[in-house]
Amino acid sequence: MSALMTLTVLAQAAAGEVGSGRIQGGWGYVWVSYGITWGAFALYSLSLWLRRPKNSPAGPKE
Amino acid sequence: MKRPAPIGLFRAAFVLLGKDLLIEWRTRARLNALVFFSLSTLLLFSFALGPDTKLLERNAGGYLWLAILFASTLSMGESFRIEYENACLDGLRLAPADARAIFLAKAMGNTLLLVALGGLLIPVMVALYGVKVVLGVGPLLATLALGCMALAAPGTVYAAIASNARARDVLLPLLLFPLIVPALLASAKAMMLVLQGDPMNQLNSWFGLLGGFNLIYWGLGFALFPRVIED
Amino acid sequence: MTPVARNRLILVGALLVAGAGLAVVAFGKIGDNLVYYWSPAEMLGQGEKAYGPTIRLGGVVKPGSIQWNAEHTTLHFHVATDHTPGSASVLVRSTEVPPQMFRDGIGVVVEGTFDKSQVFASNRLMVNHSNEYRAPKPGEEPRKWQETVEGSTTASATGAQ
Amino acid sequence: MGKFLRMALPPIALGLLVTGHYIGLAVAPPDREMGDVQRIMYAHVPAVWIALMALTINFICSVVYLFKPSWKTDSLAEASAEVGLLFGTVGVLLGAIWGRPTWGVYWTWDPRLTTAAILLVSYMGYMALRRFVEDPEKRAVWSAVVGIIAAVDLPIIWYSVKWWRSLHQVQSSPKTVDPEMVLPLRISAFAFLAFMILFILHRYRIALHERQAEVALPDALPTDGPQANRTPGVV
Repeated sequence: MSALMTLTVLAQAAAGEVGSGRIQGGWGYVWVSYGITWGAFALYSLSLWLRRPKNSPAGPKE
Repeated sequence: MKRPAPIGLFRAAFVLLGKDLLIEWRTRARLNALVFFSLSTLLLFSFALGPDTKLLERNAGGYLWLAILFASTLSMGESFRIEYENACLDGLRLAPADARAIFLAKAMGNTLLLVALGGLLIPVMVALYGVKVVLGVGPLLATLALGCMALAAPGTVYAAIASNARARDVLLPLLLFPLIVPALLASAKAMMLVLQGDPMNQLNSWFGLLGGFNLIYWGLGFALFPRVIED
Repeated sequence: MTPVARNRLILVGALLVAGAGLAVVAFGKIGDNLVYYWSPAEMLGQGEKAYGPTIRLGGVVKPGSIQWNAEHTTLHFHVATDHTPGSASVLVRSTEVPPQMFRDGIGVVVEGTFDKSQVFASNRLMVNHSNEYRAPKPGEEPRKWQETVEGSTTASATGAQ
Repeated sequence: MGKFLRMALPPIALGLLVTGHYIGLAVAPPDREMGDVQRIMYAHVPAVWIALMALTINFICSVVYLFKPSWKTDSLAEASAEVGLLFGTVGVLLGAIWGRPTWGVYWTWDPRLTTAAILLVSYMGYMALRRFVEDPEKRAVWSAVVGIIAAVDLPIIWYSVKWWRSLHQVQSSPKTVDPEMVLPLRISAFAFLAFMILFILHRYRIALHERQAEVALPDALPTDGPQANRTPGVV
């Protein structure tokens, strides 16, 4: 969610540049990208952990 | 008692197609509903976009295919719903006919219905949006037939699945729409070229693409359909 | 032929048909004609038929042709078919802000319309990057590359920061 | 084996990811033309590779299931589709972000991007189908059919940049990428691969467990929960 907000902020910033130069690359784009990646991995791990088989004989680990 | 010889695949398919067309002809309920539904879709496009005639004219091909697509989800779901009622599908499967014959019959029936629908819609569209058929009737009908075939084959497989599942009205578009995007794109582009002229000589390439997708869809549907309706 | 063998044969035949379809999509020479963008030579070759409809034009920016007016936010440049000096080119008037990599000689795709005045009016400009990724050569400083490219751009780019 | 994988894989995957992304973000040089933005490559490219790989696994499972039905194959198909969808979504999002500073647009309908979008919605439909069908056997057969049909898009995505003139560049090879950039890309790819195996493994266990709960006979279960009064085989 926060990644999404950062993205909208970025989009607005980019839109504000119209007429005042070029679209600039930079670390902002990189951090948003890596944030999305790591966040997706973390959230998916969390969802797997929440959905873990409950009463399995293998035991509720991880 | 002599066991009846299994009838050939294509004969069985045509017998079943005849049965479906007869039902359709006797009631004409489905086609009537579809025509009114897609006519109102076409009208809604022109209302939603406002009075910009130029815009309507330029995008007419796309709107026509969207109207046909929306109508097709209704019609294909219905084509299996009538079979599931009173367990008619079980009867069909017990008959000495191949499940693949059912696929061919249903897919051909749906194609014919959609082509008929398109044939009724095009004159209305010509009047409503003010378009001209620049390339003539031949390419127009070819586009219509190829596009409807590409919609009908995957639609038949997915309708057989969806009409037996929970939330079937949501499921069919959900499965079908992404799959037929390439075919829809090709049909819409080809239709626009037919309506507006073909400056870059692209029509045959779009036909080739449509033909390729038709081969994929019909081949896969034909091979996989027996597994879909088995128990 | 037993029914099982016959069914297998039909199955194989159907899958072959599907495979043939994929082959048609892949190798049917469709890609040569249904392109995402046209080159200037192809577009000019169509003559008057290219006037009017929205098309995408792709090529390389002709070296030395960029005219960038930051105050009026218009950008003029020539798109050439390829890097050879004499290749066909089209004058493009763009209202879009170019991305940072936009410079002489780079691949671009512009979306817009062409008309009798032989100017391609574009409202969408995309830079086509190659699949090459290289470290900067000694002495190159990619983070400050803008300053080395073009005077008028530099002023506006640094001014925006 | 399974136990070893479960114990050893998380630290391996995490270690590879940290190494690969550290080298990619801090050690590798920026690109001559794109500058630092090019570093998105070390997440975008592996994500898409792994997504295609996971969905290929899904395709194989779908085919195998139709010839030889088994709950294990079905569970693996479900797991790989979900994980493939996750990686694919990440890959497409990152591609859009990368596209803004390099191409100038977040999105355009070029062949590569169009087919990638089709891929995502196709497998969303696949996952929805799995959720909407209650009879486990029908669900398995139908989703295998849908999985096979949806997989037609996979080769089209991969070759779209070669078959059609596209804005997206064609696949890079070690020849077109600086060696200093190949190293973090490789490590990240293996990290993503390890994560894929990890995710699929755990998702597979969940799916298999669900299947077993669904198809178990009522009297084989402890009498808790609603499964006990569910009649198997009734649609």
